[in-house]
Amino acid sequence: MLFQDIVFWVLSVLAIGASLGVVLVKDLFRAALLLVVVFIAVAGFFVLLSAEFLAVVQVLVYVGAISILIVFAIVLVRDIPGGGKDNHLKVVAATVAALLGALAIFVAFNSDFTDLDALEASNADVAAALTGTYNLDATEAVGDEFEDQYAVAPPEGEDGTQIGIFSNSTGAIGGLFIRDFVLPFEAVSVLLLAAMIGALALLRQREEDS
Amino acid sequence: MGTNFLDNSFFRNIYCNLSKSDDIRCSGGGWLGDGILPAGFEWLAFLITAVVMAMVLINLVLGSVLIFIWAERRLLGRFQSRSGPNRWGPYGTLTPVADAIKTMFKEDIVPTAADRWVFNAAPIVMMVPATMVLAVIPWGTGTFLADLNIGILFIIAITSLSTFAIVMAGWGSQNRYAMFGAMRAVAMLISYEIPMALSLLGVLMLAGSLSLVSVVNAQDVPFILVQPLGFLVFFIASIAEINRAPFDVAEAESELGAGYHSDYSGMKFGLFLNAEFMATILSAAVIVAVFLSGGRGWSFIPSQGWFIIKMIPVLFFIVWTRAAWPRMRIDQILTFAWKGLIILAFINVAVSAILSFVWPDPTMRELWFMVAINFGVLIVSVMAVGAWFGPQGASAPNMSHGDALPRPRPAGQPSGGDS
Amino acid sequence: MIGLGLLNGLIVTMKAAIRGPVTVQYPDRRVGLLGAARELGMSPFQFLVKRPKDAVKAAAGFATVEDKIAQGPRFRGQDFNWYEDRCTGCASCAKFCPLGIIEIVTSPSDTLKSQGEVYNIDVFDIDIGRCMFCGICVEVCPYDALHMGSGFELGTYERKDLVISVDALRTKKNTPSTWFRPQLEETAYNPHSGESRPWTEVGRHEQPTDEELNERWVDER
Amino acid sequence: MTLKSEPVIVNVGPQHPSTHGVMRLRVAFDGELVTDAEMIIGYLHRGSEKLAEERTFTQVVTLTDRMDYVAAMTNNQAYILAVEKLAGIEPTPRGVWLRMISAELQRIASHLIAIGFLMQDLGAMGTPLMYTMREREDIMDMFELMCGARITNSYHRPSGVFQDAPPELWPRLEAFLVEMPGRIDEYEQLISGNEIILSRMRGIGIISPEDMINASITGPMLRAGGVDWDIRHQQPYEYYDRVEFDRPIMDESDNYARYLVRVYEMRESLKILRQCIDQIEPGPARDPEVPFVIRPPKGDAYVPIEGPKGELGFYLVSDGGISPYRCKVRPPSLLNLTLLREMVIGLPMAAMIVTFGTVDINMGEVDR
Repeated sequence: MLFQDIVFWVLSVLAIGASLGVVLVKDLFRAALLLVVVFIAVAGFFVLLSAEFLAVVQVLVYVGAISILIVFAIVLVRDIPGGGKDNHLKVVAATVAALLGALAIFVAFNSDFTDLDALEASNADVAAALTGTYNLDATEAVGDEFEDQYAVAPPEGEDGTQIGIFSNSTGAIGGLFIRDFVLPFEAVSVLLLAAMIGALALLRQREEDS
Repeated sequence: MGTNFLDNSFFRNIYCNLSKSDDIRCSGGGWLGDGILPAGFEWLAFLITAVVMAMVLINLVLGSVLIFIWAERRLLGRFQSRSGPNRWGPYGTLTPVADAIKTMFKEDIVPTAADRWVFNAAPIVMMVPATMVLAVIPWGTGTFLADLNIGILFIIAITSLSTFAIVMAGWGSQNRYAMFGAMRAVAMLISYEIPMALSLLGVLMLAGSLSLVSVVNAQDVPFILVQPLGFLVFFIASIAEINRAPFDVAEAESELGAGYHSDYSGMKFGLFLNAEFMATILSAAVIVAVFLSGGRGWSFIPSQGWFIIKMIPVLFFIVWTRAAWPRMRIDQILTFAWKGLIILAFINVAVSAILSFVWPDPTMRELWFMVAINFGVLIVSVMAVGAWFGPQGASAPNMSHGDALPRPRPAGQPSGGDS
Repeated sequence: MIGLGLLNGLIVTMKAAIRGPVTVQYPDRRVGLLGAARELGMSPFQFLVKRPKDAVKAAAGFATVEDKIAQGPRFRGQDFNWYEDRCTGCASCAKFCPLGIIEIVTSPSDTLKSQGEVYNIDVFDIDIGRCMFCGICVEVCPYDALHMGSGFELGTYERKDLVISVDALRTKKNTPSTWFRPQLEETAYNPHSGESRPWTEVGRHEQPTDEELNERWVDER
Repeated sequence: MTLKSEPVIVNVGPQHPSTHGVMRLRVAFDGELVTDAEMIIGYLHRGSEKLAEERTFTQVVTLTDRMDYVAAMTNNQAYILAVEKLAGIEPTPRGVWLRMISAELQRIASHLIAIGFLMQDLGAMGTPLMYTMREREDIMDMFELMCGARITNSYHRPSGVFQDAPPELWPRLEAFLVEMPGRIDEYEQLISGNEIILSRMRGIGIISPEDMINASITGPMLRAGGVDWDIRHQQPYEYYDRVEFDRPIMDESDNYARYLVRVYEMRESLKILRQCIDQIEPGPARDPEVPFVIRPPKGDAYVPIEGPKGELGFYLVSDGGISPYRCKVRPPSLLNLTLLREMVIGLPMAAMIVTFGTVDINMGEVDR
């Protein structure tokens, strides 16, 4: 698919360039904005992978919430806009980053992706959910009539699920969350709640301070 | 490329003329025969078609922005016992055009202390969500750019991008008033996204899909009747999201000058203005699609016409409230969102969940039952939350009414008697 | 009940919208088809049949009707009215102007037999760029020679154009404001009618005859 | 729980939409909250008091127009009363009634401006302002009939007014008196019960009556704090002892009380106007014996009147010449501002603007 290739390469360049910018740009505010670009590019990758629900959640959570918090923190703290001061950790940081990058490349090239395929096969529900084929068995095409296309709903399979690439993965993910993975899901929410309360407790001013 | 795009009749006509698509809906080719582009270039045909469609839609909406600006100014004039603009063109219709030309020719000033890149990028970023949301709105039967099955989530996610534009504008100006406006806007937008998303849950339960087209199709009874509480919360939250009165604290002209776009001039300011008006029109469009059954109506008017007819009262009400009500204070706005709207939205979610559990696949009669129950819930919950919210609002000491309102006493009377 | 006050606000604004605008459009008023027909004193239908071209223009919102604000006759306007026949060149106006913006230069007049009682006015400059239209110059004029005008449309491009010269005062059509001139008010004169007043009709008292002048200025000395 | 951020210092004004002219407030903000405020005035100083020293007593009337330029008639009145006391001039009865009529009309106009711009400070998009301006326009038209000018009236003269009101004025005044109560009810319907306005104005900007008396704050602001002090009643000047009127008093002393007292004072002013029309007597509006150039005997005189914004007084010293040796104004706007810092500390920015608006100042009078 030529079109998808083009999009993939554009997104890749964007993501890598922007993430380099996040690290190299001195102005923290601009770095935070570049981080947003990285997140959006990653959302684009999700779209390419036909996981459009994940893409939207990526935008909603990472762009709409987390980046805003980062930007908020930068804006609220003064004396940052000039950029951080130079320190003597440049060489160490570069070394660590290079090592980590090399490790990632090494892992990528030496992984046996057939294992992953096997895992995917074994946990077909997850994979199916991400690609929107969860609980789907009807693959037949719709009828020839052009009148059908004036109906605004996307064509549906016999059991009510939608077919096609952009099909209904949302419901499938939801189903997974509250059926198969309900315990981890709830555990994460408890963890987040604990983190929030902890943050509040840390930030709280002692009464004698004020 | 998704096949769903081809459900759009305009899109299909252009696309099938351009490419030799093997899609079943292009089986006869276009009117021009078998497609102009050679095989293997379906992606190019897709791109060209998408760009053409986007151009048409964006320009239509920009045109409607001009009409809306004119209509708003005329209406505000009437509400204020004035005439409104009436000099340029018939009944002043060309006034926005004149304003646009004036805006374009104004000097583009960048403050010396400004962060140039951020400052210049902010208006562009501001336009992004306004134009992207366009894509998923079903303007009528078969008239949409894309029917994403995550349409509503897409809208909520994309509109959060405008927060960045506002922060960038406020930060880039290096102006304290702009910064104040930006901080207020961000706090408000983040707060109101939550009730906005929660209020749509009831709709999603009824429609069973996140796609706006399916939501429209599911509305045999408009959801404003079935989900009155959801509508109320969504309407208030979307007015807040588009920074309109009484939630226009981000550009509160009596406090901050012009808020986050204080330092902008010329066409950059024009872009901000344009994006705000586009957001107003688009939020009206979303309300129509989600709560007022979109383009559905009696068939003697085309569905696109119904859509526009239904948008008019929504926009009218938005302008009307702007004329009638003063601005709320930012802390009150946030209190209102967290202590009022979110509670109302949760009540709505709970009631809708119970109702859709009782009637998983409602018939018409059951739908009308739901209407009655939901209106009861609306009245009870609004009064309960209002009564609770009134005395407890953070810095809103007293919103009580009637006999409790203080009245001056004549000078002779001693104080402390009845007052 | 919460929300009643908000509702009341909506009701008030809607009432105002139905009542229609109260603003005065200046200098002309845009009228629609109905307004244009009313201005011409015909029914809209008559208007459509008799003058279709104008009717279309009016329906498109291009028809204008001249509309002037109803000014009070006492309006203190900026085009001063000066009656040379009444002026003796005493320069009371210049003396009592709080801002000192009136400049008067006189020379002895040889035309009148009682010398020293009337002067030639060579310069009578009123710098209305600094004038605050208090009208004290008019109030102190003992011979009712200077009057306020009733205009307000003297926009200029340069400050020096804002100086009213003696020639401008001489050639101007005199429509004096009735401010501080009860004798004008008694004759029900309205300066906005455009009707000018001759110098004989604007004074508090009759113009003295030559005999009276001689008696007052020559014989008694 | 309180979180502190670093203080941000913002200059509110002199070019700011809500400083009612060219006032400058140097405000330290902690987030949205005001932690300190410094008032810097003088941007509109024109030296009126000094200018008065080289003008004749009648010419100074034109200067008083420009002090509180939304209440020129009451400024004229205060000054002329001081001149009359200084020179021992007895005004004609009709002149006094006309002065009272013009002053009460001006009080309504000034309160209309105060309410309209207060609502503008609250962000009401100009609607209440347009309504109040609509009614003020009626008053301005009446002023134009009376004295030929709309804002800078210079109507009052020692011993009366310079010219009797024209006969066209009376039907207009009658129509105004009939129409205005309904219009005030309309404002109340639009503003007084609005929940947003209630929540933004009630209980905010409170200041105690003792503090106000110590800072010699007067006018509606003081009466909104429960102190019955109205010079028209306590020390009647002109013919205010011949008319009946109430002084609306409120005990809350918050922004809402200050707003509501003004609304009720407009109703009382209408009552006074009605009685003035009933009691006005024929006769000359001005004593023709009083010359244009007055030479008061040596001495001094101070006359306070109840202006729309508070006690407005002129202190004049004469050395026997044609112009005042010293002219000192007691401007209510300036003195009412003295406690602004105490009122706004701790309030959010928006409430600060509203509190500033309810003080109802006029920079022309503050800086003179």
